[in-house]
Amino acid sequence: MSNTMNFLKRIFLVDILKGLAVTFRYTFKSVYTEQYPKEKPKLAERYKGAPRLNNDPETGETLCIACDLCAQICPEDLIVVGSQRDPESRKKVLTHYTFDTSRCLFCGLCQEVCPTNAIELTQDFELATYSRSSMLWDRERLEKGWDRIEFGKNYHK
Amino acid sequence: MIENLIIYFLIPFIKIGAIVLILSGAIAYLTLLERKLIAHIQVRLGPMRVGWHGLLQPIADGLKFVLKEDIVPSKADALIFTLAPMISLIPAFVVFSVVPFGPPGMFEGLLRGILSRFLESASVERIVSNPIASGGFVTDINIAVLFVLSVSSVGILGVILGGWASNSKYPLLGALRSSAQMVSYEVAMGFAIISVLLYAGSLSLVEIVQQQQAGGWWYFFIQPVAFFLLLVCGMAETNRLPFDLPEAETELVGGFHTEYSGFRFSLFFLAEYANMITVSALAVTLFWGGWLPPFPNVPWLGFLGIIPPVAWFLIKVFLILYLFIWVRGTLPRFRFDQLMNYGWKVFLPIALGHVILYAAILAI
Amino acid sequence: MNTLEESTVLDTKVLEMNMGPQHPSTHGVLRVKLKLDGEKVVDAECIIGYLHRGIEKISENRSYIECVPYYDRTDYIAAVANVYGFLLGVEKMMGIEVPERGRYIRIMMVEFNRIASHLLWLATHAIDIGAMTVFLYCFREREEILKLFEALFGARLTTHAFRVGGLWKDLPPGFEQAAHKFLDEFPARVDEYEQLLTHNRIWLARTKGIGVISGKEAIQWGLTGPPLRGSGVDYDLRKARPYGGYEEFEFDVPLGENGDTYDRYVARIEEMRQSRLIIQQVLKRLPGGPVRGKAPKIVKPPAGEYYSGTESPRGELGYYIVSDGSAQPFRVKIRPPTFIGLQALRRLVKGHLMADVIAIIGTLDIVLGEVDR
Amino acid sequence: MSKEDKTQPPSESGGEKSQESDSPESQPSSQAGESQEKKAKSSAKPAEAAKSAKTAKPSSSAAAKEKTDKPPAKPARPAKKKAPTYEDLVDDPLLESLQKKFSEGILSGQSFLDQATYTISLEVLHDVLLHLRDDADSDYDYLIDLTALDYLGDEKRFCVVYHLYSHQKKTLIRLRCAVAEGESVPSATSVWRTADWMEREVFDLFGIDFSGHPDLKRILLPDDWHGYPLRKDYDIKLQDQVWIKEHLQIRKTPE
Repeated sequence: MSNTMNFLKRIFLVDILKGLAVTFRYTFKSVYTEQYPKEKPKLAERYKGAPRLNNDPETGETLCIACDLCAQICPEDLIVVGSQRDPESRKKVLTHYTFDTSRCLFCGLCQEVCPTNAIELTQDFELATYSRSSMLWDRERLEKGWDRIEFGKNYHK
Repeated sequence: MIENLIIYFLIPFIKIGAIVLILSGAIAYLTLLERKLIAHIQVRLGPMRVGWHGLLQPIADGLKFVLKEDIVPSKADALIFTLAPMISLIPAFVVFSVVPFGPPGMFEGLLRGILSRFLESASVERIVSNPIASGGFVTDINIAVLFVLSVSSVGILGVILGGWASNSKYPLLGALRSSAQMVSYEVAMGFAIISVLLYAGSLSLVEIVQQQQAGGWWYFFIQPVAFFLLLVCGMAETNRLPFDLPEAETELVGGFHTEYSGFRFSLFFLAEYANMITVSALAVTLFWGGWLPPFPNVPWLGFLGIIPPVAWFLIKVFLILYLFIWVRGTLPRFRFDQLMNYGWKVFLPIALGHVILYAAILAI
Repeated sequence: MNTLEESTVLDTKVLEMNMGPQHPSTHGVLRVKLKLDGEKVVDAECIIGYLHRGIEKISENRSYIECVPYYDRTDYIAAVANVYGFLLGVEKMMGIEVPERGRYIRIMMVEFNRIASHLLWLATHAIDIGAMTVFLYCFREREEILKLFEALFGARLTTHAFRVGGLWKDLPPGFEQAAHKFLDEFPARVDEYEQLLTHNRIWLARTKGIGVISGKEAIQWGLTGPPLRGSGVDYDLRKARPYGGYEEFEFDVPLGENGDTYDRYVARIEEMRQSRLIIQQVLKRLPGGPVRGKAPKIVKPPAGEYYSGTESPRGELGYYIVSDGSAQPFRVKIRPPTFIGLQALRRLVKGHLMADVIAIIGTLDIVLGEVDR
Repeated sequence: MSKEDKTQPPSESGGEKSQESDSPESQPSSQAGESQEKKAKSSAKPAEAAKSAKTAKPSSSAAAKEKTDKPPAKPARPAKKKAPTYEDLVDDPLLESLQKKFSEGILSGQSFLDQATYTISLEVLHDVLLHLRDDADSDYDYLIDLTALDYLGDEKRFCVVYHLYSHQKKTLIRLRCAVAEGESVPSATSVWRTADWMEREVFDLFGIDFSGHPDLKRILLPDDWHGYPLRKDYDIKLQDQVWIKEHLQIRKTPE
């Protein structure tokens, strides 16, 4: 009995028709696509994207205490922290800070070790540029963010 | 004299021009249709950027093809390499000269209206009464089916030559595959059509449709197996999935057109889609009653006649094309030897048996 | 099935053909030098190394903590499972305890990764054989998993998922609901793939009897994971040498019988279902508490060696960690399942047709990042 | 799909145990990790050591010798731990049988974190491998991994390491074999097919020759590569700069 059934199923292409039914059902279902540059995806809060050097929101001064932890933990050694000892207060003061995004693994170790949450990987993910040198972010760029400084906000229109 | 000129030159030329134009446009938008449909099957959107929902995409693609650099590989046989796409494309269009998209006398009113301004009524009647002039087809020859089969097999030459002339290994394998595949499926397809011919008793496509009208039944209802065979073989002939072995991109990169780029590639591309339309039109003419509405002789379905015959024809062609695309979005691909096995060991015997069966039935 | 053993009447010249390194179906930059008689494969030689980045050498110059993100990049499809194996080894050597919640979440994420990896495998395997729609369906489901990864780890592919001693952060709010939602919908989706493939005659024709290897031979060739289990050898490290707490969960190890492409396919499909069961058990029993144990800031395992084998989605993934007591590993040898499994390609494709080469490459589920390291 | 409801809580003590959470109160040598625990059954000492490793004081080296510029780790660790060490294998049947057969060839049998390591001299290596595969008592049918270590400065510089597994006994062992530079190791390809690429990789990255290998050539690196990268004296930076100078002409090679 089941043999005949199987034979009939084979003759009448039941296996193929089942597949066709699946694809037919989907033809009129809603689509999954995101229209990327038009609709920007909502990234998770923890997303490890473009780096940012945070300033104290009240005073506007940098949060970085130039402790050099991020530079040491970085697997690619791509962070360079320059500091100077303030002759009066004997405190380390940040002079420059570079972050080479071209080599970054976006592993997030730097933001993890940072004691003051100064270096942070943000949800900004559009890092493509036209030259290698522009992937070397200096302090100014790290503090202001990428888009705002290079192209203006309308670059991805 | 002038009447003959009009009947045999002017009107056919206009019709041919219209068909070439319409067909080219149809092909262009068939690609869009395919991309859109497959996209929706796959929960995607497909082309969206050029025009509203990508409506201008085919034009953009066409422009891109034309503007792209036309590369002839240095080791390729340049003459054949350049000829092959044309050999492939032209037959696909030629076939349409015998496919009827409307009934005889379709343009009667139109012709009468136009010609009566220039000619006297006697010659107008002469022209109008000529089926070639007023019919919904370019020409109606009494060996139309044979013509279709023979011309469409010329197109395969283009594929083989293109693969051969590229002087590259992937195209060569693609060409080998396609030559074997087309030969084997052509046979089964021929037999599938023969059983229709036996029933209709004519080789003219117009006649076959008229027979279906007279009988009241589309041949699909009489010979569904033959229709299925024609459809499958048509998929194989046009290199559609699951039979797209000559160009199986995951195996042969691009198959016979691997080395082609720009305009020449677009000719192959056009040919493939033109063939799709041809096969669909042929299937519609032979099995789905061409321009006829469903069940033409059932009186209470008479309201279906409101839709003009050409529209019926186009709707049916569209449905078959939809089936083609739908199948492409569903099935995996056969392997080369399995394809041949199916062709020779399954489809050919079925087709042969089918012909014999119908011959026997008709003889009784 | 037909392996084309019939003798050829005509003598034909052997055609040498390079498949890859740029070829749509070699899953990266694998180059296979095929010797073809017509379309029949006489011999196949794999040429690899196009993606070699010297990750083992890099590891020798990094601290244990800094090594971890690099192992994301060996098998980037199963990055979570890769990091997991290494960290288990380090933690074992140092005697670090991971809190229960951390352990559970790790197992859950590794199993999610297994599903995601198998989905990608199914997608590419199907499209290699021509079923292009399954590809997109699988990617849709995988996307959901990647979103979970993004929410928890902050990255989608190279996640840098775990840290020594546990996880970076606890589950974000809403994670469990999202996971439940995915798991509830998932079986129906798998059924759809199966409707499209499992009983389809073309799929059967393309996969049954292709690349057959017996269990004994598979062991000889060092195959692990689904390729080995497809041949009926019950060897799943989660059961054979349990690690990380897998013995607390109930699941089956699907086995094949014939050792052909189809059995490997079925084994992987079933594995996805089993992974789902494991995740559901985890979610049900997920305890509270911290996710990261007490671990020293500088990771210095004592001098010694340890082989930490885990069951990655592709098979046995081993990290042979040799420590000299310093903060940098003396040597980390990665035992990549697909590097070793890929050797068997030569054996598997012989006598098959060219189209089967693609099916067999697909069934081995190679990731070139891992093969070349 | 109804199986998900059947999840039972694990048995009280045995199930809770896992590799990294051996709590001191849970009994040693449960059925948890079969491969490791099996050895623990055969000799009580390593298991004892493993247990004490969890309970003893923390490895002083880990916490104390930190770089000065990093903040110190939390000093208070509740459980005192002892760093695991190599223990000589006692009452190990495999070691005894090997020593019986290859008396001098077997140099030592040790265990570290419950993984048995047998050190074997190069002369008997191939015979030992064959014995391990074919002998019914051992039956190591699966070569997990084959690699090498470079102890630069030692008399016998390299150490070839084999990881074997027996599907029947479900045990994992490690073989070590010291090899001097220039010595060639008998190939294991005739014992396990899977050794083929592993040996090529070792040859490629360490430059150790395997005699009897069917096709010993570079596998991961290009054929014209100079040097053997995983050797400890391989200068990555110099190589890099030479390459950059040659191909990109943007940097000077240091003198």
